Amino acid sequence: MITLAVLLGVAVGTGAYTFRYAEGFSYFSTDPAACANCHIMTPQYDSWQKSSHHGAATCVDCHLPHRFISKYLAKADNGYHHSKGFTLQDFHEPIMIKGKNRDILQKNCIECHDDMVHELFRRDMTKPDVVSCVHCHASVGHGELPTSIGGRDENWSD
Amino acid sequence: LLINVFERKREAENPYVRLVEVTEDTTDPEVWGKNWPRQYDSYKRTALTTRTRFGGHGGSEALPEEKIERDPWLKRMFLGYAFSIDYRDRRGHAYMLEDQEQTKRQNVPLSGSCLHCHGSVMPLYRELGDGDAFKGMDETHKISYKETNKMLHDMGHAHPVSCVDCHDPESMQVRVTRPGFIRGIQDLAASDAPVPAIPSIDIWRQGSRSTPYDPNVDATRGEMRSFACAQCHVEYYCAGGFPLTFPWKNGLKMEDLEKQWDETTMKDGSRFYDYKHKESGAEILKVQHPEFELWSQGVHARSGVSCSDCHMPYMRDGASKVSDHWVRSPLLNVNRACQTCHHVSEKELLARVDSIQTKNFNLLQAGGAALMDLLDAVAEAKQAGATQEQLKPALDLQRKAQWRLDYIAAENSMGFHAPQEAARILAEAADLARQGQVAALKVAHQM
Amino acid sequence: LLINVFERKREAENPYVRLVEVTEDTTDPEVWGKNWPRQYDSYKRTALTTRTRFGGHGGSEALPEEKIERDPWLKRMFLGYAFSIDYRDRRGHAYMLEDQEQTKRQNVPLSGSCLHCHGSVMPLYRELGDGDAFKGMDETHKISYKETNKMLHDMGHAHPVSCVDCHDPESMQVRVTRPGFIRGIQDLAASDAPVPAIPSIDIWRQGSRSTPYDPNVDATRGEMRSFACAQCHVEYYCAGGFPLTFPWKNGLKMEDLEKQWDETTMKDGSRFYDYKHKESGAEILKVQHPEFELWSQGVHARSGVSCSDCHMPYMRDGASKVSDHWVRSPLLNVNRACQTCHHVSEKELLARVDSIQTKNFNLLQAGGAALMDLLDAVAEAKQAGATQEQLKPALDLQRKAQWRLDYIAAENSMGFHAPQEAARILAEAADLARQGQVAALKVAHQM
Ligand code: HEC
Ligand code: HEC
Ligand code: HEC
Ligand code: HEC
Ligand code: HEC
Ligand code: HEC
Ligand code: HEC
Ligand code: HEC
Ligand code: HEC
Ligand code: HEC
Ligand code: HEC
Ligand code: HEC
Ligand code: HEC
Ligand code: HEC
Ligand SMILES: [Ca+2]
Ligand SMILES: [Ca+2]
Repeated sequence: MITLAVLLGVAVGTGAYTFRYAEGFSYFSTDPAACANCHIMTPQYDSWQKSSHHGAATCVDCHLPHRFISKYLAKADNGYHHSKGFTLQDFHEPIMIKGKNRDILQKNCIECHDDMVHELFRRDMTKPDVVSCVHCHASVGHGELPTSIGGRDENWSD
Repeated sequence: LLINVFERKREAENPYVRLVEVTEDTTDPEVWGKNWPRQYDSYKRTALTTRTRFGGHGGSEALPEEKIERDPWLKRMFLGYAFSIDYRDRRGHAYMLEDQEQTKRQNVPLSGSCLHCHGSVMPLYRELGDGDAFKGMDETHKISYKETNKMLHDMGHAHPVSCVDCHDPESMQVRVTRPGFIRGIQDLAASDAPVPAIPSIDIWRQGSRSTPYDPNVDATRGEMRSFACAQCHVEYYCAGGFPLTFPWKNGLKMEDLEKQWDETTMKDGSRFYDYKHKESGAEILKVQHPEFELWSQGVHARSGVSCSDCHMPYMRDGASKVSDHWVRSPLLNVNRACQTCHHVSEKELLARVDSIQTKNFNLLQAGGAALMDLLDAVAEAKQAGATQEQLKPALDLQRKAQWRLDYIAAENSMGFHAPQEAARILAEAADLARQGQVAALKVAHQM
Repeated sequence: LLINVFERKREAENPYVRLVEVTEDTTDPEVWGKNWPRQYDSYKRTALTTRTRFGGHGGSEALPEEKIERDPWLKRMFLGYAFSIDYRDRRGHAYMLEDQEQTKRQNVPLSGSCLHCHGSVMPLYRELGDGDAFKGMDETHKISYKETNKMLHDMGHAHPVSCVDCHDPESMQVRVTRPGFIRGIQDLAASDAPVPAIPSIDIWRQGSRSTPYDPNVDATRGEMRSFACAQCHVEYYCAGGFPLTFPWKNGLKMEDLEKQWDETTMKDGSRFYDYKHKESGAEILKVQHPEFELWSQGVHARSGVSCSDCHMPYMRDGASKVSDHWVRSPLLNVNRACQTCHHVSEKELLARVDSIQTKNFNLLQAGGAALMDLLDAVAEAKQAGATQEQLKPALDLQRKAQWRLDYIAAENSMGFHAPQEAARILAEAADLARQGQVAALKVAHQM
């Protein structure tokens, strides 16, 4: 049931054929290379390789919910977003993480670093968003260099 | 290890098991220290010596070097004010009450308002106001400093800023307690001045405004990490004329504060001033440590970087990290205070700060020189027989120039908190002082 | 859609293939455009209209609005110089040759040095120097502009800055070609002035210094991304007296440049100046667009952020990235120019820039007012019968004040490139102008 929902979520976004060509199935693995299948993710992939977490965490560790069910739902949702963006090229560039994805990221920092940070929350971890980790540690996942290049040239005919 | 893990689990379920009870009346930090020994340990270090090029203090070894010695023109600038008697470097929080009690400025009569930022005064305020701390504070400006200070000692609350001043004893959340700040920030919220550094005010403004902005409820946690300091590190009026006031009705910019003082009148309807300059007779405004105001105009503030981020950075203590309560110059703590955000070498960061501070320091000296020239020209005009009336334009320019010069001299980061804004203010200071010089010279030559 | 994905994959694998040959003598960008159509396409857009609050230009529709109209005091400040005749806003690169040919400043005799930064002059320089471009450039200051310009046209190189000026036709690497810049940066390297923005000079200095610093060899790629622009966007002297000079012998700070001009003497041994002020007779230095110098004093430069990062940001082109050769105001391109590094909204970034520029603009106006007062005071003194000799202190202060004022007026970012440094320079400008006013008034009143 769940798997089906995921497949539908992605398929609606891309059309199954394209999806397969773009190696969409590897999208379900936790292999970072799966994300880098999309060239648009290349800067993040490159920068992650040079980051402090290269040996500690992969893309999904930081960007997808850790619990199984919500993980796959988020993938379906993001999958739709991603492939829609990829196809229509109508997203803001540089890509800047926002909204729900920012929350997921924040929760993931805390899940790994609960020990280290519980005092920051005065030992009350019920509101994980009150202290934003990236306020001080923005570079942990992607290092110092700009993580993305600027936007497409709108005036060019593609 | 097992015990360790077990303890950690317990901690998580039971935020802050307490060994002793702390309440609104527990002003003694040592008591709190039983529950939170790590914060207390670092808190106590504010008694240690610190020294940087422009900041820090000499610590307990000696009374801090007098600022006046470094910048001799300061003394002449403050002629007529208690500050010209005794203007010292600040020191760590541990000394705040002692330094106030010992300052030679005590020779002139001081009001009880002074204690607002130098002691753990909330129980005293409540006492004086029959439970209402705001009312209590309003009493203190009518009482002498000596008397108020004695009450504080007698009640057993003669401590420097203490845990209860910044923390809710129930939840340990950071909070603000000081009536002066709460009124000031409410004035600011009620105005329409832009506040790019305090987004929660913009959000409150979009509401009905039926209840006043309440920092303890409306502010974000990040903002509270600056508000805790803005209870004290701000420009104020605190003599006997009216209750302690933070002048934020028109906004947080240097000009906004000046405007409020210019519009304030004394009981007799005359224009407000802090003192008359002894030499020139100009009606002068004194600035005190506008750290919060200057910070609010800089790019760190706009980026949500709070006072605590730099002055109370997290530090590792065993497996967890806690806020460093040794509030001090971040230049003594660059790796934690700056390098989490700026991944460049300590040497380079110090060089950047030094470059900023040196520029402002040189402008400050140039402004001081201009002000001295203004005073010389006024003296020349007086010598030639000029009246105060004839000199009014020059003296008004002195007031404006000194306000600006003092704004940066009294601010404690040598302009680091907002580098371009500080340079801008000093630019205006020198320009206005020289305009005053010209005005006085013209009078002198007409004689 | 399928094709789309497929194409993107291919692009990423395939760097550029050449369709036509380009050499050191290929100054026509259209030819290069056959090989690198994307860069050429964006390059051509420098002819388009751009306009921001303080920057940009009116484009091809009209001659750009005259700067003088916006700041009327500029005209009086430049009395005696060709700039007071015709001081326009800059425009895009496409216009550089045309604008120079058309400026009314042509009414005064100009030297051939002018072309260094307005045309694709390298083949002409080699021709004039028998293969040695440096020697060739040294010839041009003795020839008139009209004549030099005619040679350029006759040789078929009458193009604005072209690909060959910044790129090695073999490797396409960014390079510098301009003798003026290469000499200037060698002077800088040979000095001991601090260069926090150019680490490769520090590295070179640690070597034997037996061969001069060579930017094309010693500089990092990041530095080259600024050097390409520093071939032209710098302060210079380019009249007939001596060869085109970039005054960097003492360093890149405003004071360092001033010192070099102050130490320069003309053939007759007298102190160097660009023009005598028509009203006051002061010996004035003219500043031209010190973008590179001001940038070098800011925190972006210290952080390794180059001109190209902001003015030629990378843009995505399918799977690959290309540099946007539409060199223009980054404010028209915030997402690519700023947001790659600053993950905050476009609105907030524009507000930050505006806040910086507004502060500097206001200081510039204040400095202008001070300078006008100085000129009035000098006029008053002259009226009263003062001699040039008696006025010398006032006139020297005018020289110093104008140098500073013009430093920011002629710089093209309204101080954004180094906000605090710009404010500091303007602070000094106003202070010195007012000191000059006082000096002149004193003379006037002694008469
Ligand atoms: C250690 C945690 C971590 C890992 C591992 C990680 N990221 Fe990130 N990622 C972040 C953080 C933190 C940000 C937000 C940075 C910011 O707010 O400036 C981010 C942002 C992004 C963004 C949005 C662009 C931006 O800069 O806001 C993308 C896309 C992204 N990551 C993709 C990836 C991919 C693909 C991988 C694996 C190759 C990956 N991330 C691995 C932490 C991580
Ligand atoms: C099908 C192509 C594709 C794949 C595969 C892909 N991405 Fe993306 N990603 C995109 C596009 C396009 C965007 C911009 C979408 C938008 O902003 O709406 C994006 C945006 C993001 C963002 C920022 C989201 C936001 O707006 O807050 C993150 C984080 C991210 N991707 C992470 C990942 C991770 C982790 C993976 C692998 C598990 C991955 N991406 C795989 C195309 C892809
Ligand atoms: C999958 C688990 C995991 C996730 C998710 C994760 N981390 Fe880590 N992090 C680690 C491990 C393991 C280390 C230790 C790595 C080492 O010592 O090299 C580490 C190290 C660190 C460090 C110290 C090294 C440095 O870069 O300064 C910081 C700070 C940190 N993490 C912050 C974060 C933040 C912020 C996030 C979320 C954006 C995050 N981590 C997400 C596992 C994780
Ligand atoms: C981005 C970092 C940063 C932020 C944010 C910041 N400061 Fe500072 N502060 C500094 C630096 C750097 C100095 C200069 C220290 C020196 O010269 O030794 C300084 C100096 C001071 C001093 C004088 C310290 C001494 O040792 O002499 C005080 C008091 C102060 N700041 C208070 C505040 C307050 C209150 C706020 C918030 C309203 C604030 N600061 C925000 C970095 C910061
Ligand atoms: C109740 C008033 C009060 C509060 C609240 C307060 N301060 Fe202070 N602070 C003072 C006083 C008074 C001094 C000077 C003490 C002296 O010179 O004896 C001082 C001194 C300092 C110094 C100089 C220390 C040194 O080593 O020279 C720094 C830095 C500082 N405060 C920062 C902060 C920051 C950051 C906060 C908030 C986290 C804060 N203060 C909160 C009143 C306060
Ligand atoms: C609104 C808060 C506030 C009030 C009210 C206040 N202070 Fe302070 N005081 C501070 C802060 C913050 C510092 C540390 C920063 C500095 O020294 O500039 C300080 C520092 C001092 C110092 C040590 C440094 C120096 O300047 O010599 C003395 C002494 C002092 N105050 C005396 C007084 C006296 C006397 C009064 C009443 C006239 C007073 N204070 C009222 C906040 C306040
Ligand atoms: C206001 C700034 C700030 C915020 C917000 C912040 N940190 Fe930190 N963090 C620091 C500083 C400073 C240190 C270094 C402490 C030290 O070295 O003593 C640190 C250290 C760490 C370390 C240990 C690094 C090491 O060297 O092993 C981890 C892990 C970490 N933080 C994770 C987090 C996570 C997860 C969050 C979000 C819940 C977070 N931080 C929020 C400032 C911050
Ligand atoms: C001048 C204000 C101030 C004083 C006084 C003060 N604190 Fe804090 N304290 C803070 C701030 C700011 C934080 C960070 C809170 C946050 O990020 O929400 C903090 C955090 C804490 C925390 C939460 C964990 C941590 O370390 O971040 C504890 C516990 C704490 N303080 C205990 C104490 C104790 C005990 C005392 C007295 C010995 C004390 N504090 C005095 C301002 C203060
Ligand atoms: C919590 C993050 C954070 C901390 C801590 C921090 N900064 Fe910054 N800093 C920033 C941000 C954000 C900017 C704005 C520019 C940008 O967006 O990168 C900035 C800008 C600056 C600038 C250039 C702007 C200016 O005001 O001149 C300097 C210099 C600087 N920081 C130095 C420091 C120093 C020194 C410290 C420590 C005393 C420090 N910073 C602490 C985040 C931080
Ligand atoms: C961090 C970004 C940044 C860097 C680095 C930078 N600039 Fe700029 N530049 C700006 C901004 C912002 C403006 C103001 C544009 C405006 O007002 O429209 C500007 C304005 C200019 C202008 C006037 C543009 C116009 O449209 O009027 C020129 C010329 C210029 N810069 C050249 C340079 C040169 C040469 C360098 C390197 C030595 C450089 N810049 C480095 C951001 C930058
Ligand atoms: C060969 C000389 C030369 C070089 C090299 C050069 N410029 Fe220019 N630039 C000029 C001239 C001349 C103008 C003014 C043209 C006019 O007004 O007709 C100009 C104008 C500009 C403008 C204003 C554009 C507008 O829309 O108003 C910007 C921005 C600029 N240059 C930035 C740069 C940057 C960035 C570089 C390096 C990547 C660079 N320039 C390299 C000579 C040069
Ligand atoms: C060292 C390089 C350089 C030299 C030499 C040079 N220019 Fe320029 N010129 C520039 C740059 C860069 C700009 C664009 C920036 C600006 O307008 O401030 C420019 C802009 C101009 C403009 C358009 C804007 C305006 O000010 O009206 C004219 C006209 C012009 N130059 C004429 C001349 C003349 C005449 C000479 C010789 C006296 C000359 N240039 C020598 C670099 C140079
Ligand atoms: C004013 C200087 C300047 C001029 C003129 C110029 N370029 Fe560039 N070009 C650059 C810079 C700077 C880069 C970035 C190089 C780097 O990052 O190493 C660049 C990069 C390139 C690249 C490498 C790929 C890329 O886009 O980053 C190509 C190809 C290129 N230019 C072609 C051209 C062509 C064709 C022309 C003429 C139509 C031209 N350039 C004119 C400065 C210039
Ligand atoms: C390649 C990276 C990069 C680019 C592109 C960039 N910046 Fe920055 N910016 C920085 C760095 C690094 C700092 C220094 C502070 C720090 O370390 O975070 C900074 C500092 C700043 C500051 C505070 C310092 C100051 O000079 O006032 C402002 C404002 C700012 N940037 C605005 C901009 C704007 C606007 C643009 C686009 C026109 C831009 N930046 C482009 C990296 C960049
Ligand atoms: Ca005051
Ligand atoms: Ca010049």
